[in-house]
Amino acid sequence: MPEETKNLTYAQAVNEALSRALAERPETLLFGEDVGIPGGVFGVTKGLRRQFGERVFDTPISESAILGGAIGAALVGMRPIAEVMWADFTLVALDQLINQAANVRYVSRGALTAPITVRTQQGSGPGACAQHSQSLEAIFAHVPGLQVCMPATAQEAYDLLLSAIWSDDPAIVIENRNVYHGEKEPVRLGGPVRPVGGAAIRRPGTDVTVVTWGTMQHRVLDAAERLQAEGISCEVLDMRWLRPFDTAAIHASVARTGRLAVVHEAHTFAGLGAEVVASVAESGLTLSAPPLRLGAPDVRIPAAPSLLAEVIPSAPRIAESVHRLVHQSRHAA
Amino acid sequence: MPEETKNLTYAQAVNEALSRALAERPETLLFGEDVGIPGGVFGVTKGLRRQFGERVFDTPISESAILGGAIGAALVGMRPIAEVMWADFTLVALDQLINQAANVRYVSRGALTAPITVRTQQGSGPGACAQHSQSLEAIFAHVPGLQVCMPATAQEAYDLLLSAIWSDDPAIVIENRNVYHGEKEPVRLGGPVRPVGGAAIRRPGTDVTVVTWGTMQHRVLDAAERLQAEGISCEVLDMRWLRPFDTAAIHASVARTGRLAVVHEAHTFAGLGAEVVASVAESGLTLSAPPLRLGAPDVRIPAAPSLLAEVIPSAPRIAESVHRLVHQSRHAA
Amino acid sequence: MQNDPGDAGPDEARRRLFTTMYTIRLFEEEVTRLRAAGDVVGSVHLCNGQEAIYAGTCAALDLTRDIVFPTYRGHGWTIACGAPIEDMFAELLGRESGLNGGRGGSAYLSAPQWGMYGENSIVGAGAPIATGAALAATFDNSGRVAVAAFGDGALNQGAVHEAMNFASIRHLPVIFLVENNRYSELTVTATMVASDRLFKRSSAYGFPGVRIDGNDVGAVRATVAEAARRARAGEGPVLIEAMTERLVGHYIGDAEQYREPGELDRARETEPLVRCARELLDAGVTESELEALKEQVRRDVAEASRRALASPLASPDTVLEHLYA
Amino acid sequence: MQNDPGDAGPDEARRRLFTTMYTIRLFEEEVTRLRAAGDVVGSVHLCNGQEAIYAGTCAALDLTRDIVFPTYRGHGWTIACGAPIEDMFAELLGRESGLNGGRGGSAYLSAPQWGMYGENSIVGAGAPIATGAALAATFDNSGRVAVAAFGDGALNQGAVHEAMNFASIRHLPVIFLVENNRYSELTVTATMVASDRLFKRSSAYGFPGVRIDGNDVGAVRATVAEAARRARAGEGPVLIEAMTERLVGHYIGDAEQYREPGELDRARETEPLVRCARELLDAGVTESELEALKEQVRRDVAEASRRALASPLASPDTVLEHLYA
Ligand SMILES: Cc1ncc(C[n+]2csc(CCOP(=O)(O)OP(=O)(O)O)c2C)c(N)n1
Ligand SMILES: Cc1ncc(C[n+]2csc(CCOP(=O)(O)OP(=O)(O)O)c2C)c(N)n1
Ligand SMILES: [Mg+2]
Ligand SMILES: [Mg+2]
Repeated sequence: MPEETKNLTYAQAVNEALSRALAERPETLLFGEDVGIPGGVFGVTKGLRRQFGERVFDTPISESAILGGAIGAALVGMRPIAEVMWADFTLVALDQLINQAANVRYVSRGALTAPITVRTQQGSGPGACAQHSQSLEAIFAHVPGLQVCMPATAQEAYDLLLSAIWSDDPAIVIENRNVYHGEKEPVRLGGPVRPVGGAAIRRPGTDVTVVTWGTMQHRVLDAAERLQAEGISCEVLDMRWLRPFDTAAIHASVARTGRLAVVHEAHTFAGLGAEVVASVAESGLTLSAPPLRLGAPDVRIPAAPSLLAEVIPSAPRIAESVHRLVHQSRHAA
Repeated sequence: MPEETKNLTYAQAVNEALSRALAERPETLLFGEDVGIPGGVFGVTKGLRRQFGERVFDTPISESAILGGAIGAALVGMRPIAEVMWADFTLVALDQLINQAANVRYVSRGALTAPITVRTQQGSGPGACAQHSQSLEAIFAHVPGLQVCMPATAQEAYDLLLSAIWSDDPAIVIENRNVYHGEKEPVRLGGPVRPVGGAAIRRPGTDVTVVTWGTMQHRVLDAAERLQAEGISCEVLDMRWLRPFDTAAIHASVARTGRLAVVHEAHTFAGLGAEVVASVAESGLTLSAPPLRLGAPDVRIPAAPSLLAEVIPSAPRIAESVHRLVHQSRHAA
Repeated sequence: MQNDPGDAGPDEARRRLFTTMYTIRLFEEEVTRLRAAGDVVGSVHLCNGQEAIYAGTCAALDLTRDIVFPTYRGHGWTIACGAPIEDMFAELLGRESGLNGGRGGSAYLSAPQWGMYGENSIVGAGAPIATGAALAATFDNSGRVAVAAFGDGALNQGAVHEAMNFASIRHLPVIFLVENNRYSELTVTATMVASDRLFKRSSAYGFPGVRIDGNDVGAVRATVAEAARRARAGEGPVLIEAMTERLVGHYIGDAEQYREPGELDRARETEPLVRCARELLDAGVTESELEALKEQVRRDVAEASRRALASPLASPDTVLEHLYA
Repeated sequence: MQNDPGDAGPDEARRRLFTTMYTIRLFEEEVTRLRAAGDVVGSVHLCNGQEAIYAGTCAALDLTRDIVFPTYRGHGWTIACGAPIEDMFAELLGRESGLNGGRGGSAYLSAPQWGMYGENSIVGAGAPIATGAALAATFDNSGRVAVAAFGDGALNQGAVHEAMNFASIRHLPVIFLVENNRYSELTVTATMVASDRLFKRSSAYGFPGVRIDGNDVGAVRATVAEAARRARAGEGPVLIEAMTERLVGHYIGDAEQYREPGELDRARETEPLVRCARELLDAGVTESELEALKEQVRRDVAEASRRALASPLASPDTVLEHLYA
């Protein structure tokens, strides 16, 4: 597909990626609840049914049938793109991802493969209930055989989704509804589809490496801006892919900065931030201050905005924590 | 219940705990697939149906109904003990544990509670397939609102199960079928039921802290024995409860030994071993060698014994890794 | 608004039903305003047009022992159970005085002291839970009947299937109540099932299913009363398919492009409030009596909303409490 | 053992069916020996007594394009599809030459090149997957029919319900084949459903269900052939309830305390091999021809087992391969 740049929202970028996949790869199917005729409950798949007909369709409220159906179709050569409206809902059908999709290639030594792409979205939002607010990436990332990414920008939403669809193995693309209809940004369309994996430095810095993923990165970048004013230079690393996980990029950055913080929206305990800190600790890299994890505390995600604001890391809280991290070690030094 | 000591297998100890709960607490129910009349597919619940009648019953192969049914009964005052035959099968009904049971108390501010106990078992075994071999504790432990334990001995199987049943919040007790019918050991029955939580030092030592849980501890203790012969003194810490997690016990031990290794059967990446290492790194405790995580690599669990042996940590491999860890730092020192 | 003792005359009973339904309607209309004003945030699912199901059911239950498990579309259920609407407004407004201190919000609130055992925002998940509460009734001599309420689209969810089979083989006192408003969010449910006569699904599990006019509050009340009698008598579950219409979007903000032209006009002719009002007049209630009754509800709802708005936001100080005992 | 071209005469076809069934039986008996000897380890689910379902179904399918999705009780399916039994023994024995190099084992092996798309050890999980393969057939012009095979107990699993509804509304070419051996592990399935006439479950989804004698290989073959014709013609799914008996335990080692006295003796009288042999003799095949045929199978099975045992164990060197492309 010829390269071009368009001003798009995150949702429009996803739509462009789906449209490209459906156009370039006849074996792709796109389905899920309200995905076809209504164009998606968030309007992300608008127009695709009209453009691609029967290959884009609505399903019953049956996540096991949606995911199992995608796997079965993939086993015989299709490339299904299935939507699960909220990551929270994958929990009614997780068997199909963990016991089924993740096993197929390995157990058959490649004789069978399940190249499905599961599009979902997660995260909290003011007023959203505890069953529509979870960040579950650590659960998916713990499962060998799956691939997991969390695009944070319109460009990444386009690029990572295409990488997932083009990949020959199951991939879960976790979007975030809060950014679907935000500011438009120039998005490079077309061009070669990148292979799965690889972190990205969102902001180069020298004092501390702040590892993050998903839309939390916007708060981290905001915090980095504030810290700059305080004379602290943050290197912000967007992991993008949580499986495969670009540990090398983390180590390389930490080797430069000597300090590490991880920030994610998911619960801190047994969250993926622990993997980041553990891999650095194992690496033997010396840190000038103990590493820091910032995420949601042990709590269920409350609906009231005044409560939600208290449990999800905010830019000021991130800035303050990272400031303390750097400050303390500067004194130490 | 009067205290007494009996020689029991792990399975018999579980049976004794269930029998005590059913006898002392009329609000307990015990159900699951093959749990009643057949006495359990592993024979763990033998005789309980005859002894306690209708309160012990068989269910359809419907994990969502089993777990949801347990929650509903708990909401109105019962204390259901539900069995899910394999931890792998919780994945067809995880919604009931994560979106339902875990939320009830918090969201209602205590007006509603779901004191269910889910008995399941997990782990690999020679010839067992990839859908019956997973270690999923990291998934459960990541969820605030749940409680998770992994008893490794007959005594712990009795004690922890009772703690779970007596607790006023949902608890998942993860047993291991490989030890159900092993050697009998003296088990103290009766006496006060301990509150949930708390790690246990299985073997005191001075050179390195080896954190583990579940039946993997038997291989760790074996390795510790071998290392003793090589002049390395291991302190083996059995976490027992993965949520709540006795981080203080880990830090206290590491403060003494200055070295840390974590061994579990689950996949290393994003496994709970990462939480152990991360919490120690954050604590600022100084280690005389980089910490070590030993678990299953990125692979699906294969059925063939020759392959399985390669991916699950064995006593020799544990000993060798811990030896290298201690050795390298002794040289350094 | 609670279940009608029965000693009240038929007119009085009908008056109460109307009051309940009208309160629900005005509550939802006020919520719509609060949402537009930005006082209520997040996704909100209104039940305008489905009020007869909630009022009729709760009037047929004995809420001193019976309990209901609604979905995210549960404001009407909560009001019909008798929860104070001021506390409900407060909950939606994220106030400390909210039913759940703002933890639940519009889509996941609960009022167990009123027999409302919790909305559920996972489609179908409430069915096995209600079944479990009914299971308990076979052991605790409570005589409890549990109502699992869910929509037409929920019948395609595995958990609902498992719950119905489980309830059937144990003859559990649970009523599966389908609020059939013909839509699963933005999708026509009839296109997602081979037969849209959903009440027939129960035959696969060997218990009765019945389709009723869910906008006829009397029919709902009578049908649920009989189902509850059966259930209490140990005769097992019933599936009630209550046909209704959602007069608003699936959620506030829904563009409703899926509507047929004229669809809503037709729906407004058969909606439960218009019908119940007509019945009251036919039964001899005067226009002015009816107007007085409505005026009272208007005042109550306005007052409750004002009070809730004036009350303090949920305090972050206690946000970490109540995760465990 | 593969699907019968049909140009073969009826006797020849019946001979092949017998050969397939007898091979399955002897395979399972050899596995029993290997398990007792400790060469095969782990839990093994045998299909003794259910052979007619596999032989009859595969004979009715066109395995150049049709595919089957069995459960953990899948040795018979794999043999009926035509996979080499030596490779199957090798898989159960954890050998490098196993169908899946020992990755699958007895309960999760696959032989896609033979149309056997994988056992499944999660009850009910194969139903939506088979449905997905049928979904693909509505796009890829393959003319594929997918068979979802599962047991009587699996019908209570949510995923099966979702799959049946999904297949029905899209008229997908999938056959839901219930191997009704009356037990869910150690539990009598009739106690876990209100009606044990399981084929009636399909009516809830608006497609046909039929109960047949699953020990009558001819009946199985004819019923599946018609179901496959319908499916290929775009007329949608069928639920076939094949009544059979498991002549052995749920798994090797099962004490089978749940059996009625005399139950197995009765079952042995109606078991498919005895019946098929009688049919062959009635059709004029001589005792000695039959004996010769059996002897050949005995030799093939013994030889395959010996060769598999002699082959090297799965090599750990490649254990990390094939997780991703
Ligand atoms: C398991 C699950 N899947 C999908 C959703 C998203 N969702 C919320 S409401 C809804 C439609 C439900 O339709 P119906 O059951 O008819 O109830 P109604 O909204 O019409 O009252 C869907 C698909 C969900 N909440 N849970
Ligand atoms: C989701 C799930 N729950 C429970 C089990 C454990 N289990 C394995 S086989 C079986 C019984 C299945 O009975 P049926 O469907 O009749 O098949 P059969 O074994 O008789 O062939 C059960 C409960 C499982 N494998 N998966
Ligand atoms: Mg609806
Ligand atoms: Mg069976």
